[in-house]
Amino acid sequence: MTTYIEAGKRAVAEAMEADPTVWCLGEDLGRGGVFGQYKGLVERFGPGRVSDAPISEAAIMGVACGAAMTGTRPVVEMRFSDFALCAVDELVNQAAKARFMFGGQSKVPITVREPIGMWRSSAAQHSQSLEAWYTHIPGLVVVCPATPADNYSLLLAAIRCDDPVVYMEHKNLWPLEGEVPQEAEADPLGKARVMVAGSDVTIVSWSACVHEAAKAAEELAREGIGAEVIDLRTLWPWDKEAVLASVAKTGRCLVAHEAVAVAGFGAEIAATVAEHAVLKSPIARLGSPRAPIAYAPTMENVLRVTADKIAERVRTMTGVKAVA
Amino acid sequence: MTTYIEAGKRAVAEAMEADPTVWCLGEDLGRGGVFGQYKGLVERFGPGRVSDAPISEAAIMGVACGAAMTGTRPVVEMRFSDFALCAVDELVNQAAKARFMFGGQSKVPITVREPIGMWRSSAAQHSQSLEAWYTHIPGLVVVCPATPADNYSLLLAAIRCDDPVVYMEHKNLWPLEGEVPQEAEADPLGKARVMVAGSDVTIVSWSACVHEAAKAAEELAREGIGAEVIDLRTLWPWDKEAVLASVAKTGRCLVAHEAVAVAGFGAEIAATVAEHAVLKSPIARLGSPRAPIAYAPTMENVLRVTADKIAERVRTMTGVKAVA
Amino acid sequence: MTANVDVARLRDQFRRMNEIRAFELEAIEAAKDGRVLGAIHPSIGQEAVAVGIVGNLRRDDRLLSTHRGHGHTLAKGAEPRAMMCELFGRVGGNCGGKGGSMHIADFGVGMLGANGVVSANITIASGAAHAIKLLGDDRIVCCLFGDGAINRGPFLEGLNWAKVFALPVLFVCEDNDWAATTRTRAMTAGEGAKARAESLGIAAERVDGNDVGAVDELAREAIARVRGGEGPFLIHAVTFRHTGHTSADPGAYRPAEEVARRIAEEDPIARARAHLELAGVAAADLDADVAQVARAMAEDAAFASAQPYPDADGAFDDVQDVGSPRVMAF
Amino acid sequence: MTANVDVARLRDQFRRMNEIRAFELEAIEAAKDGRVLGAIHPSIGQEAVAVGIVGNLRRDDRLLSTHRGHGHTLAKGAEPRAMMCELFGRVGGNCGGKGGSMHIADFGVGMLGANGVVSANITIASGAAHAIKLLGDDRIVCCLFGDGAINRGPFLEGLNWAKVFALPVLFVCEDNDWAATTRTRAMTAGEGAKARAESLGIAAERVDGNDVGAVDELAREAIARVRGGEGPFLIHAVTFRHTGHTSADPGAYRPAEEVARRIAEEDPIARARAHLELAGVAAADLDADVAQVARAMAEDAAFASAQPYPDADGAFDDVQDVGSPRVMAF
Ligand SMILES: Cc1ncc(C[n+]2csc(CCOP(=O)(O)OP(=O)(O)O)c2C)c(N)n1
Ligand SMILES: Cc1ncc(C[n+]2csc(CCOP(=O)(O)OP(=O)(O)O)c2C)c(N)n1
Ligand SMILES: [Mg+2]
Ligand SMILES: [Mg+2]
Repeated sequence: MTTYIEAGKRAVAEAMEADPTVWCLGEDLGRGGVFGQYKGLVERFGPGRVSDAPISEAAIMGVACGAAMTGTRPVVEMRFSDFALCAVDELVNQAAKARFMFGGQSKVPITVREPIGMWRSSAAQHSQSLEAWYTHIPGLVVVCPATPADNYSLLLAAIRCDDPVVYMEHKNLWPLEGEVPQEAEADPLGKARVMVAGSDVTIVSWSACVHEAAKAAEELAREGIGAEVIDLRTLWPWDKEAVLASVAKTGRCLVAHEAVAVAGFGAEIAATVAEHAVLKSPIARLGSPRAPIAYAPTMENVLRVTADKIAERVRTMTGVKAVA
Repeated sequence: MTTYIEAGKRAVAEAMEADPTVWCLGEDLGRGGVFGQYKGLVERFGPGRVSDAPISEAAIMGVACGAAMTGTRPVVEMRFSDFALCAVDELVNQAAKARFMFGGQSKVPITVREPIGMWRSSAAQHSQSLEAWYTHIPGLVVVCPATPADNYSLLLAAIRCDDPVVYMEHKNLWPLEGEVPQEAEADPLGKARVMVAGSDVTIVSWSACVHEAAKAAEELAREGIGAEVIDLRTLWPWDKEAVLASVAKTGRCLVAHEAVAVAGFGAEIAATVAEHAVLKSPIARLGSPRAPIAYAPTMENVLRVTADKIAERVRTMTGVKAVA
Repeated sequence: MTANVDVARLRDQFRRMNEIRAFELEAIEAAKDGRVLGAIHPSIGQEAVAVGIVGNLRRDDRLLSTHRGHGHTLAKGAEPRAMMCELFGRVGGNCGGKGGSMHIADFGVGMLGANGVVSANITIASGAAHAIKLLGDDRIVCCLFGDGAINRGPFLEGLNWAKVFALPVLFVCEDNDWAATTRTRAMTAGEGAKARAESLGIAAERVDGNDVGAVDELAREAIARVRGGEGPFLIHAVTFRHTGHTSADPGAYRPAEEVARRIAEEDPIARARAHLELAGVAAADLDADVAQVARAMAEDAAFASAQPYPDADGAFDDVQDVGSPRVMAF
Repeated sequence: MTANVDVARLRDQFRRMNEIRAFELEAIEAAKDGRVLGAIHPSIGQEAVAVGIVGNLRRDDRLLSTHRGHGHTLAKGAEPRAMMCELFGRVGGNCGGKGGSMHIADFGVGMLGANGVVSANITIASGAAHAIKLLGDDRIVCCLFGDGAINRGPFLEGLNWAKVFALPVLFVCEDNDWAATTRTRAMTAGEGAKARAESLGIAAERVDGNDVGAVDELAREAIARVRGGEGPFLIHAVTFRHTGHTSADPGAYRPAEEVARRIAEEDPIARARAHLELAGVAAADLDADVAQVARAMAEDAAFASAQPYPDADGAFDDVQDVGSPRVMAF
């Protein structure tokens, strides 16, 4: 058993071991990073390859872009995805477009680690989940791992990928334990996984919310409703085939995610499913209300997409009332 | 008759006339702004209220945020919406959230003008339409006017609004002519307009693309297909009632916009319609492929959502073949 | 500290510094036992900057602060009781529990917000000063930030703006040698805040930020110049944080003996106390001051602990007028 | 210009400056008649910076440029014919017609891109230099930017980075007094690029950017230092743009007589010519040089005009490997 955070570290270490052009840059990496994701790496690879940085998100991203265009594979640490908003030009106008604008003369193999999500009372500037933004930007790959195994195999794949990858780990998942086999390998990006099988409804989710969906499925199973939970894992490219295949079987689809529902990536999936599938009940979405994330736990909790809310929505969709 | 660009200028001038706390800031405003949107205003209101700025998008936005929290109503000029990516923290982490984070102690009445869209051979860093991003951010209002009349009445409304408004004019519309009555007033934000009436299909669009939709509707009318074109005008809040009412009548809905289709705001509308309406044919979307915008006209054109493409999609939806 | 100490003034500063320290100590306690839920960044060791600078502002002057902003906020006149409620996420907090420590604000006393994004307060401060210029009154804006903040773009952009438009801003770099777990100077080119400000033509002075009298004196002079229309001024105050970066950080990355030495030699409260005793103030009186603020702070913490959490429903208020989540519900 | 002119070198520089000017004149013509579709920013008047600086780089050194980058790109060794094709959006362009003037790049000669976002090339340059340090070779990076660019955050962040990591970057601020329609100094605090660089501990020199010999000399020295491992260096080159901001801009905001005077007094090509004639080079020979490059450029433009536009379908190539729009079509 290993944790989500350790699995990520193993991926970085193995990538660095295998390829001397892989290096990490970010604030406080020399002391292991703000969550300890890099602990021990500077001792192993030296400060040149596990590099501290000034508090300069724009420089970190811009430097990574320049260094990626010229023969290295930077792993960028943004600390909180919220701070990546200080480096949007560098990511979106530069890194994502350089290969295209220059007619293929260079690629930009960077992995941008952006920890996302609510983390008890972190309030409005340390809790956002803006994965939908990056799915809208041509050139970017977007990955949202939910398990230790995925945080190993997808991070390894992200670092090896020649495209700029926005790699979003969920802060609440750091201590999550799971099996990561010794012989595990990089997984192809863009493949979903059926986390729970079921035949009455498909729940599509990703990142920490997947675990809420799985809990909901457990509860629903007790009530006789078979919910199939699909962990998307990669948002761009996303596994349309897997989702449509499941929906073809279940005839119902709920997309659930932690991010704000309005213009969240759930809208893309819901729209696509509605365009392509024949459904027994209308497509449904669950996400956060369109409000900044509050500090006080009461107000913070009301924004959360929980197993209860997911189960409740599924009951409505399947026409079943909850047992009182 | 007046142009889209002049209508916007009239709105700014009248807002400044009526309220001495309204002021404009942005690069080159003293010489009328890069497109001439501010021509003559510095002569009329002086350089204090029509203020030049260093090339410092982050400062322009941050300064506007601070000045809006303390009794003024800044109109921010970002020149090209692409450059607003240099000021995302200031807009998204600060201006959009300040009122909420501080428990309502202050509002942030800024109007951020961000010219969007393709404009012949402006390539990947001067052509983007990222309206979807801002619809996803709690706290922000998003407006995309398509006509001179709207560029007057909605800009006036935006400046008077106490919320931060992302106001996206389309560069290709600057010379568009239309009627703006002398007695025109600010329009409430959030109301759509039926631009063309029809009973077979609803086409939802906004900004320059609305005119493509109208052209498509004209062509379709000749073929006997009644397309209702809804100009959304404001994307947040958007006029769900108007769209659902139209769809209830037509039973078909196509959302068309210039931005990248994947995770575009069309996904939000399509998902919402699919959630709430009973349709005769699956909901449909048209947007740009997920590719950066190229310079050469051939490659640029292939990304455009045109009247032809809209008409073609409607024909498929209504089961009618084009006349050869 | 200058020879002729104004004892009454220093005694008052001593009290205020102790108030800040007592607040931080209560907050750290509360963070340990879970009453404070989010991260807090104690300002223990840096009280002389808060009191020396902010104590010279008028109530209607504006203040922009950072993640490490409790001291600044108290010095500006916010009620510790309301602040404690905010840190505990309770009813009665300055921001109604929506902001917490990193977004605390009290517009009533001109405190326009802490900030969770390093350096972001700098352009906002220039904006508040720009509004003052447009509206034509004689307030000033004070903007504090850390030594780590000067490597982000808004430092350059915000200072350049303030100078170009000759705005009334007092910038204060609180240089505590560290940015989280990194010794700031390892990641900072050149001599730091003062040199950078001067390269922009902004008047700047360095000061011993652990000497409340020296900070006080420089601040008075700088504020007079800023209020007098001379444009922005930057104070580079050298200080030291005694605790970890957050209350949860044991600070193991700092050499223990260096930390112990700097605390022993530089603690601004101990230094003020020594001066007061030298000037003849009885130790017992000073002890009484300390005990008194500690008692008051404990009461405030107890009060806050007894307050309820705010209604969940409040999460939908104060988002926006147009398109509020109350109206556009999902 | 120094007394003992190296005539052969100056003659070569004269030719190269004329090549740039001829390119710009052709491009302006083509913009007028619609063959160039997007905006172009001519560098007429600034040729001495391009030739004097970039002419001293090795082919494998890296160059980052701006929206006003034709001269830099030519000086780095890119083929004018391919560049003209790129500006015309035709097959044969350096970027296959995807970039146009503002995104021109030629990795084959170390030219890593113009940039449509002011100042954005600075952190990218530091990144390219960081890669050099990691990979351990002796290339250097040269990054040119305008006087307007120094007010954006990436200037501070990119320079700070380069100094902290002691990277081999030559920064060059091409100070042409204007940023679009604004006189840059009206929006710039302090003395500008050199002073700001020095406040970061970066060695910096100012030079007459219209004197190709002076630029050449300083560049050689600076490049030797940078390549020698002394860390970054900044050259602040004072020059003047003769035309409007873009080829479509008549430049009416600039006092006509000031423009006329500066062109008359400062034109780097006229100045080089005067030196060459003084050194005994026949006017007819220089005229022949000018005529020759103009002829070649006209041929390149004619060639480009005859090329087809690229296949529309190419719009879906080179976006990304994983999740390419070819595979994930809508
Ligand atoms: C843009 C941004 N990057 C990173 C962080 C994380 N962070 C919070 S405080 C801090 C250190 C700040 O150092 P300094 O400015 O010296 O202030 P101090 O903590 O020493 O008071 C960092 C890196 C942040 N909040 N914002
Ligand atoms: C971030 C950003 N803001 C604004 C612009 C628009 N713009 C293009 S060139 C320019 C002027 C640049 O001035 P300077 O840096 O001095 O370069 P010059 O044009 O004089 O060569 C401006 C404002 C831009 N491209 N990018
Ligand atoms: Mg510090
Ligand atoms: Mg310039």
